[in-house]
Amino acid sequence: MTEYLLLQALNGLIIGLIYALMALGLTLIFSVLKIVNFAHGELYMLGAYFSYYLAKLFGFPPVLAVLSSMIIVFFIGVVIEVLFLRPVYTGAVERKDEYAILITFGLSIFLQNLALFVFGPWTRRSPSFMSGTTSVYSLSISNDRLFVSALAVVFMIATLVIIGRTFMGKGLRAVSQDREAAAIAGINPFKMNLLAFGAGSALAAAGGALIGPIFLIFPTMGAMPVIKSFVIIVLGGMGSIKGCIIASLILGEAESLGSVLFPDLTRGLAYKNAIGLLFLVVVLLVKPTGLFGEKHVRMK
Amino acid sequence: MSLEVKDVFAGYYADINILQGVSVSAEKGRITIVIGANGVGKSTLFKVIYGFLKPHSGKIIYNDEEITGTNPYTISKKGISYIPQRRNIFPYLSVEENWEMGAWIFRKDKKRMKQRIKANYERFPTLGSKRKTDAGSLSGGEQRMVEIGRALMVDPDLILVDEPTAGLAPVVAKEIYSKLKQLNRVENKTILLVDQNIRQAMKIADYIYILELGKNKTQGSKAAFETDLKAMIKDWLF
Amino acid sequence: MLKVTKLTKRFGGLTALENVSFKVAKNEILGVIGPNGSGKTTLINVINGIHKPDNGDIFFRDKSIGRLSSYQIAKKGIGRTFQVTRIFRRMSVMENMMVPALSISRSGNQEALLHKSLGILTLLKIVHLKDEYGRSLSGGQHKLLELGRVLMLDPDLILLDEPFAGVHPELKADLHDHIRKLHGQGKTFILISHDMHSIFSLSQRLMVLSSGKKIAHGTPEEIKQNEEVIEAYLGN
Amino acid sequence: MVLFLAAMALPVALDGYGLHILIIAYYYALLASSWCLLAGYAGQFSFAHAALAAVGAYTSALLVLNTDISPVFSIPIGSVAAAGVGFCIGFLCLRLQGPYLALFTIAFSEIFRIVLNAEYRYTGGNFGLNVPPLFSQESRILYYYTILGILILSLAIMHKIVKSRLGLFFRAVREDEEAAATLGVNVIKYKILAFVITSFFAGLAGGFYAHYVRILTPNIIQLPQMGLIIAMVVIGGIESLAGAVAGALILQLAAEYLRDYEELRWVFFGLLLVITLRFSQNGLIYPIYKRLTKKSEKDHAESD
Repeated sequence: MTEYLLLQALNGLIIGLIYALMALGLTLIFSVLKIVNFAHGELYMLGAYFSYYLAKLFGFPPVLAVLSSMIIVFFIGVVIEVLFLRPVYTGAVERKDEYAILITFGLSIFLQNLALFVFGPWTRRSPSFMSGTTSVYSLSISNDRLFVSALAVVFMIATLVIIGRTFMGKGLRAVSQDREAAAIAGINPFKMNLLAFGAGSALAAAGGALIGPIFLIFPTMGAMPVIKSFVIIVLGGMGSIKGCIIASLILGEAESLGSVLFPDLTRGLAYKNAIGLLFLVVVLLVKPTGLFGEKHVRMK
Repeated sequence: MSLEVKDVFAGYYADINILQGVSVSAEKGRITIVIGANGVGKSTLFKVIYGFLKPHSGKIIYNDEEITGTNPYTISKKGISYIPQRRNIFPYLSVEENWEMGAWIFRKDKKRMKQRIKANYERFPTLGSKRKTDAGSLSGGEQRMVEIGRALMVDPDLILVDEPTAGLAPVVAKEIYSKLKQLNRVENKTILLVDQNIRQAMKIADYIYILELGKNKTQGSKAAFETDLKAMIKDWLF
Repeated sequence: MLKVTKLTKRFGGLTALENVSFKVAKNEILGVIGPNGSGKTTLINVINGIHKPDNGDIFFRDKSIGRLSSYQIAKKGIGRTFQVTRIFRRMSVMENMMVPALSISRSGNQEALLHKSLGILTLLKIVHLKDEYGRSLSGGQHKLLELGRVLMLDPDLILLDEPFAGVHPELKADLHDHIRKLHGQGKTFILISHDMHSIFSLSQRLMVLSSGKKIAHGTPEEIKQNEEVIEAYLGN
Repeated sequence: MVLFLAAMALPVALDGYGLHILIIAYYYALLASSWCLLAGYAGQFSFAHAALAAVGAYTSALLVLNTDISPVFSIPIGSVAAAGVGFCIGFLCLRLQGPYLALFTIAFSEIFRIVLNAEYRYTGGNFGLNVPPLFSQESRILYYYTILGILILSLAIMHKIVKSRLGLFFRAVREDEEAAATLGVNVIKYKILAFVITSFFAGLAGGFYAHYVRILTPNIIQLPQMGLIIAMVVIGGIESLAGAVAGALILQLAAEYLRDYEELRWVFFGLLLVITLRFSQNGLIYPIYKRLTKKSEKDHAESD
């Protein structure tokens, strides 16, 4: 039993890392643009497909495929921002919050169906990063899972370093904290919007590309993870990066262990996905700033 | 002549002009102050100069170049800095990071940035021990200093200052005014100051504009007003 | 008619109003002046229920209204306008007028209410715009519509927050006329304005706020002579 | 009027399949128009509408299965249940706006879907719940007229609401809650009421649907379902009940007509939705309709 629990805890950790990547992207977008990107799951899905095709058709080495796919999705994000989200900031639309919700939701429908049309409904699996399994004591884990976790950690740390230490990252944070003050300091907030949306999209793509060899790739694969990311950003406090990482790990563990500890196993598995959502509902009602959130932001 | 605001009409609706033909100029090397009862459009004036609000008519000229309606993030490149009335630090960046952001337009030039930051620590020695502290957790007066420091990063010729001491304790306010005076007298910065704290602002002013309901009422050098401040207030109040 | 006792309102660490007490008599115009940030708009927001007082109370016709919601206060007969007008932008002028009309008279004769709002719009000279959307009106028309909307509440007490800011001289003169006329019909006003000429000519009594405290009150003549008021405007 | 007569006469000209398409289209029209009332008029962008339809559907279905009640009574009970759930959502979400409301309602829908899946002993889970039919005889025409009747009656009521004091207050609250309150509108009451009323109609649609298709799965709550409803309303015109109905009918019929293109039609609808949002916030159909009627009014005036 303990072994099983340990294995579940480990699985929770891996899943938590993938969630964290995706939610990190979502939180980055929210903190700068003050928009919840409801198309985030589709960017994750695109990341998986691009990586898959780059590896399968063009023979890219898996890691390179992941990186290239992130770059492609970065630019897709940039295009989306320019075409559809820019009007929110130029005053071209009147009800900004609602427009932003509907337009990103609309994009998610569009992209999902486009994927269904272009890629077909079949499930696929990306080539593995590393074959075999590793045994630690009596636990055995596939190397792919280890590799994916390692890569996710690398991406996460890279993101944290870029946002925390580099000049560009500080600029992003400056815009997220005070748009007007940033403009006064000479930072072009429109460029930062682009950068944040692009980078956020690329992080979603990274999540998708990494999950490719472990789970299956299909057009609606983003539906569940995106909801997890919503849970995470609410739990962690909308726009808080630190909160986002802690919340993803909590969620990953809560789900993996929660379902095991549920007395009735079949229902336990079914209710696994509800745990996070319950968190979300309760947090929104009780403390909308989240567990680690800095402040309650609403776009004017 | 450094900055010239010529006959500006501006407001948030096409037919509602908070500014109704205001003309103000900030001459090089001077501290020019603009005073007037609240709501006469002093803050609106700065929003127009710094490109946050497009005027309905009128011109803004800086060093013989028209800058009417230029983006805020472009104006900072022209050597004008702006310190708005409302708190406008980045609360979750450290003091030093706040100043680095002030150097955004020359971010490639790390040497210059270091120099300017060092100069700021010399100007505001009390902040020396707080370089890693989040600006949001500083006191009100210290936050103002961080803002002034950030505005100085680009080594501007002209600084627009909007009610720098609103909500601050009198002692702190005094210190801020003496800093502004020092910037002008020692570092030769041109300052355009909009203020409600008339008595204090008067002390450091070289030239004064008085506005009333969005229009120029009177103007003149300090000597012209100093004799009887109260009579002056009475005059424009009632 | 209105009695405010020891009103205090804080926002975080900032005290916007501190121990403010005053009375407004029936059919009086009370002017409120004071430097920026002295708490004038907060005062109106508290009286009309947008903010709840932290301390003190407000009595309207001898009944406490300090704990009531905005809509209940409106129904009791207190109307207000906003410094930055808040018109329902995607509703027609007539629909804007009908919201307060229908909120106070559930069973009211629709025909009569329409008639009444047409009358008010005619008085305000914007009846030709009755089918226009709120968003297509100019700023001055917004001011008039907002006043018209308030009148549909049939309020006994009207709170006006900077009604003259930035408006044309003709419109300002019109607004003066409207206020005088309504005053003649028995309405009571609290008027906030930085337009000293307007406020001195319209108000019977003035109250001066500075940093959230009431520092003076009296007739316009008394206020003009009050050294403390001038000190307040001079700063520290 | 012409449309109404056409709708009445249509069954004569259509085969069973054609009727089925129309019945489903009317079901969507009811969902779309009630969501339009909630989002377009009252300004509450809830994503729980499909879930509320499911509340109505499952309540009614389970009632019929577990008691001996007739669907004629269970469908209204289901609608009331949906209205009750709507009340709770409205009450809980009073302080939530914009993306927070969206996230809350999405979470609610998902939780409800998961519960339906997990409690398969009662709900049939993913295998589906076999629901007794509304009518004992196999007659599409009966269903057709029933849903048409329900739709027309519901639209009449919603139209009445929109034109009444209630509708006026919904819009005032949507525009500016604080300003509405200072004009005597009890904002809390009308926000909750908007949820209650529109949830009732969603539940009604769901209840009918359950006893018509006779098999219920939790999939009717999935986000794409909600997406379809939103697309119908947005393309139809978010500030017009008629636009929402037209959007629903046109999208549903177009989807049938373009059946040969399979997924491509959904790609097209998705694109249409996004483009409409970006460039014509009043929808596509409503402005066209407006232009046409304006023109005919003009013609009228000229001929006079």
